[in-house]
Amino acid sequence: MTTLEVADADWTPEFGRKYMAAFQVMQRARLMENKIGALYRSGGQVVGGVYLGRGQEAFSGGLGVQLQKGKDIYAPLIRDQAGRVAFGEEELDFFRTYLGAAPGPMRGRDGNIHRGRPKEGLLAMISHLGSMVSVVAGCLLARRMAGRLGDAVGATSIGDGGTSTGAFHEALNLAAVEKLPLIVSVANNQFAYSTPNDRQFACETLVDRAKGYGVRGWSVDATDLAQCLKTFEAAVAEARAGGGPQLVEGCLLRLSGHGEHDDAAYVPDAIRHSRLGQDCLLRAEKQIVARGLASESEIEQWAARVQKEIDAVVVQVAREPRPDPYRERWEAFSVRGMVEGFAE
Amino acid sequence: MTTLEVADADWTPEFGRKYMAAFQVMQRARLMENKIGALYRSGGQVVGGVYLGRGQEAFSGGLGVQLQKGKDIYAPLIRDQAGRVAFGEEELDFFRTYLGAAPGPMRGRDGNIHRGRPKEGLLAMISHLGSMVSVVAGCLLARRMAGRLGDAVGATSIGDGGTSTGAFHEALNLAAVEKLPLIVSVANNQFAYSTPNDRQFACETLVDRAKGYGVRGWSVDATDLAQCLKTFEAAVAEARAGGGPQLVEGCLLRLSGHGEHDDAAYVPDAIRHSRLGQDCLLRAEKQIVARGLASESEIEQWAARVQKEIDAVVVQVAREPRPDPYRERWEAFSVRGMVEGFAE
Amino acid sequence: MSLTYLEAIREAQYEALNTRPEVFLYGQDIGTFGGAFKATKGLSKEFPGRVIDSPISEDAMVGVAIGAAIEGARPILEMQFADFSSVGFNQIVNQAGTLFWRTQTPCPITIRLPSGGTPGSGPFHSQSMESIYAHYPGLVIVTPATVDDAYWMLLDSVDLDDPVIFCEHKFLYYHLKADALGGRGLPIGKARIVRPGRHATVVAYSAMVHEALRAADELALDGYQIEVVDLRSVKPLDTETLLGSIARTGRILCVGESFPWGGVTAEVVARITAEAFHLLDAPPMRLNSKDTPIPYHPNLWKAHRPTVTTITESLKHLLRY
Amino acid sequence: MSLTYLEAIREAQYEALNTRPEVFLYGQDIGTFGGAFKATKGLSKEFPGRVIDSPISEDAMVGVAIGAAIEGARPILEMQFADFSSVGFNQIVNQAGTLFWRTQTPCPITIRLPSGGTPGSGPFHSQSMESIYAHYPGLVIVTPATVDDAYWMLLDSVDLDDPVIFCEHKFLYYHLKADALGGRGLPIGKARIVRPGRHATVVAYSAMVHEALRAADELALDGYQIEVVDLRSVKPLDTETLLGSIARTGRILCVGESFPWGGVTAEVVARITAEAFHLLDAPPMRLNSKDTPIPYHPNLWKAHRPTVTTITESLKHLLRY
Ligand SMILES: Cc1ncc(C[n+]2csc(CCOP(=O)(O)OP(=O)(O)O)c2C)c(N)n1
Ligand SMILES: Cc1ncc(C[n+]2csc(CCOP(=O)(O)OP(=O)(O)O)c2C)c(N)n1
Ligand SMILES: [Mg+2]
Ligand SMILES: [Mg+2]
Repeated sequence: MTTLEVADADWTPEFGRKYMAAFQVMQRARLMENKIGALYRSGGQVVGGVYLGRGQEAFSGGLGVQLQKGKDIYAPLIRDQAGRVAFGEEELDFFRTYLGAAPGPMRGRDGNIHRGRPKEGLLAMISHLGSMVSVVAGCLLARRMAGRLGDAVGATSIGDGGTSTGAFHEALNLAAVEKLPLIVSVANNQFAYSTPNDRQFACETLVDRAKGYGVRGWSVDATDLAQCLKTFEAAVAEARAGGGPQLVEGCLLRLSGHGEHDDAAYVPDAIRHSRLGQDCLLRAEKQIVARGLASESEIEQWAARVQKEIDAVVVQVAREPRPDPYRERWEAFSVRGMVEGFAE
Repeated sequence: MTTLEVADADWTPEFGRKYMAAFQVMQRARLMENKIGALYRSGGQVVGGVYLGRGQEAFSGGLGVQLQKGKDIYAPLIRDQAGRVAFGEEELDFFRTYLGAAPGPMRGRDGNIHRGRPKEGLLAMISHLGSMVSVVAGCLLARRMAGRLGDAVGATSIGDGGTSTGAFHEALNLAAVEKLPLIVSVANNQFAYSTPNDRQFACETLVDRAKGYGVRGWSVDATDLAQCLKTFEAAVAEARAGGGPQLVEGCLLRLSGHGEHDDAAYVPDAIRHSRLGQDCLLRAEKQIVARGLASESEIEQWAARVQKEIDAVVVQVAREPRPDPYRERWEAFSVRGMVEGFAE
Repeated sequence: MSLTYLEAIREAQYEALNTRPEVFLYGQDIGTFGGAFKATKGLSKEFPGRVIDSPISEDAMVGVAIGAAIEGARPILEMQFADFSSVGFNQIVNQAGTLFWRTQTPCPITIRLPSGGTPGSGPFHSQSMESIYAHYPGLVIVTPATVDDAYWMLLDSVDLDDPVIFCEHKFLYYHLKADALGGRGLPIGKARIVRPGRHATVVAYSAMVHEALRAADELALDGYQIEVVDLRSVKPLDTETLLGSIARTGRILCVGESFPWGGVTAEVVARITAEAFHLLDAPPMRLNSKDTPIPYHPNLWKAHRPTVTTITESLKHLLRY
Repeated sequence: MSLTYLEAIREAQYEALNTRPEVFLYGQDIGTFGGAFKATKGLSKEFPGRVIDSPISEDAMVGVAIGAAIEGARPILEMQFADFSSVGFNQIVNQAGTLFWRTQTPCPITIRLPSGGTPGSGPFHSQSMESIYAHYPGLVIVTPATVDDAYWMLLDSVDLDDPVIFCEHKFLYYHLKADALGGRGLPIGKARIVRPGRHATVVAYSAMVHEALRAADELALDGYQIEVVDLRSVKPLDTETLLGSIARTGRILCVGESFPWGGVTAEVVARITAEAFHLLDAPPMRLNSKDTPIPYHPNLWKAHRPTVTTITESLKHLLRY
């Protein structure tokens, strides 16, 4: 198991630029989620539940910025808004899905965090935890078989709770057997909904599992963007170089409820006030200012600009049509003519 | 991970007696399986397939002799004839099931290795690999909840191939969370049907997984009865003492096909002739003679006596009635009156 | 004191825990948190050590329940959503469903499946899986439609020595209220005539009973008396009560919320046709959800499942035959 | 050159590998070993790197196939026995079945399920799961009964852009032989009239087609002309061909080997009743296996599934109505 510490020497200008880029990804994700949270609470506009990645932006975005859309595969999970932004998912896709606008990628058929564009390498998760890991493995296997894998990787994430699923185990084991360039990031946010880690697993740290799969394990303080960046850069590089699956555990806390309906009263104050409870975005902001990469007011200006974009998108989406059941093609098959009439 | 070596000092008279008892269990299992194999090949009498534990008797029996029927739970798998003998399963149950006699515990409804008597703590496996681990965990949990667990343990086994199932993962993780006195013995016989280990997992040894579950791991040369005995004694004692689940990996080879229909041509000669390919029964026999615990002719006499018993049972079972579809109660429910008529 | 359908489920679990020491509850987030829907609220405090949080491991959860049942316990398992029971499918159908038949060992487990659609829930938090489980031998499938049935049938399920799939409808959780709890009702396996009529019969179960009743109201305005039968359990399926109803009405529509291929409504139609062919004045009809995954957007969702409007239309069609 | 049903499946896979570079095979022991039933014998040698041994991980195997399909591959997955697909159930129904509908991304995977009973195989190596998968939207379920269909429908399945559950019957593997392979047959979704008749129709699929044909032979001795229809695929289900047949015979029996609650035979009866009520001279009948797990002992197994004897009896009953 590897933990990479970030020393002052690591702060090259190049690293600083990456850090700033990742920060902007995080900031945008936070603002988008804040907006959707507010719309949810004000009622009426958001369709379905809202599950946020607040506090997990450094870990999610830290992986996302290593990936290249058009080349890599990415299967984000429920708290990966930052990873999605980094991967280049359009803001429109986010708001159209949450607000149930018909032109979104899911056209009202599936919602919020389930959105994706598989043909562009952005998989659309199903709810069943653990189920996406093998799908990413399959993408990679097929590409390798077709001789067009190159140095692409596939990445997906999972929570502490999701590691208890058989699906997770089967898929990681299989990927290890096939030595696929798969990155699995485990966002250990100490809780699965209300269930604390000690009711979820009995090992000391989840990265202890890496050896049992024969894969490389990495551990990171996920509230620290610098460590996230350095670690994911190394892990993704190792996968690209043929090192097989990489298991990266990030320790952190989600700074929201499980969903916006949940007040997370089950999280003890002691944990909230521990190192785990730090807000990665604030930490990164302080770091940027301290290192003189940007000033507070510059950061505020970025935020204001993004906020304006977001507000404009929301206005646009609010005007878009909603799905129309009469125009809906009620067919689950892609091949026409496969469908049958059920006499009613 | 612990490996216990057996030194000369371990060979106390007490250990010698245990060794002899375990040997007799192994011998009986081997003779029973030889008989059923012969009946299978001669055709006509055996119903369904025959899956033998030849070569795995030391590992299976070594666990079985630690268990007490009426107190412990045991869920044997396909290569656990020795464990069954040690646990006290009747010879009649074995032959009645294989030969399809109606009075057997499964009454023709299920067959061969699927037999069991759950109410006596001997679970009846379903075929789906990995599925029994959680069932044993459930037995233990219920007993603990009812305050009648005492120092009982539950034991089950699995093959190298079975460790790739999600069911195995979920169950072992859950048992670790509940710190249940569960022993899982992994008979790593290098192949799952025809599939070699390098197509099944990528870790160095399967016991490397113990740490990732937070359970104690043990490794044993499973062709050596002495090591099996010493290890299982320690592992079972630790579970009885509240040490939680124990994962015991035994390395060996099955000295038969996957089933008796299979010639195992896929097993390379190099492995056959390696240490893994040693016959645990012959090794134990030599050990007994070398240590002066019994003579070759005494061992032969034991075999002759057991063989006679076996032959008598086969004759008896051959005369017993076969299941009669007209007398069969075609109801899957235990509660009468739940059944419905399907108009035909 | 009024009681919702959800509260009835909580109360029944309270009662089961209180009166039968063999009962325990197992599921994700059901302990201190009280469950995703609060169906176990407060129970872990009242019954320490008997309301247990599980890891996210549906396969193992079912296995644990089965093992516990072998040891004489009567576990109630909560799936967070019915849809996630697909991960425990193998243990449910192959281990629980076969245990008694193979070994003569009863398997008294109850698996609670928060089922059915609600707006905005989408393809993986809306499924009705009764037809899937009913197809396999050895499982009892109950589908309560009322507050009383939610309460009493859950207690009956716990009492039953066979594995029960308890399909509780999420849409009824908060919407359905009773002023007070009634006395013990019909046993599992008996359907109930909810509303007598003479022109046609609607057979429904779970949330669809209420849509059917509203459709019957609508048609009453046109002078039709529609009989509404609540199946209550889809396995066993009470063919006799259905035959009695058809003897009176001669026309039958079966409504279900699950997917249209096979399933409850097909089973009902097949039985009725076989046994009551001569009583039928019109072909038995059925109405199900559409043959696609369950849509997320409420506009689509409302059109995907049967509603009072489509039931009314179908009935008009049936009455015209 | 004669060809068994099993050989046809092997040959079809050979052809698919040979003509479509997107095809690969994935499953337990299917490589050098050639599979538990030898359905992939020799293929790993002929197509190196495209016939891959998987770990014992049915959930992940299905996930891998889906991922590969997203990337443009057309994988054929072998389950060692249909029964073990229960472990991959979630990925099959929730991931494969919904992919296109949710994301407009086709999912051209074929999952081969060695299905159905053989003597001595017991509850977990004998199941017919077509009804389970057909209930969920988005899956095509084919059930070939002949050597030609085994070959051509497997190729058709690979060509189809939707997920196909290919239910091949183990009892036919060695028992069923053809002298030579015929030309490309009907497309998936079309039933075939295997034997024309005018007194009654038997609808069957997979191994039951052959039992039905033997029953028709028996009844021919009594002067009855029984029409036998082979469904070929149970989803889509070719209602039109059935209606045509009923228009001729007025009487119908549907035979299936899976469990009796719901499933193919109920679906067939429900459709026919709805659409051809006026054509029926007798209530549509169905005949399935019994509602218990599938017994291990051949004495019990033979009585559990429909046979020529019970089909003949049912037909006599139907003809007498
Ligand atoms: C197989 C399965 N079971 C249950 C659920 C319901 N569920 C959704 S999220 C969640 C908790 C997930 O916890 P974790 O994996 O730690 O992720 P986090 O929410 O903490 O990011 C649960 C139980 C599910 N989605 N899938
Ligand atoms: C879930 C599941 N998939 C497939 C099978 C078919 N199967 C039966 S035994 C076996 C190989 C088992 O190998 P292993 O676990 O190593 O045990 P061994 O036979 O070597 O003792 C397979 C694939 C099964 N029983 N269960
Ligand atoms: Mg978590
Ligand atoms: Mg093995």
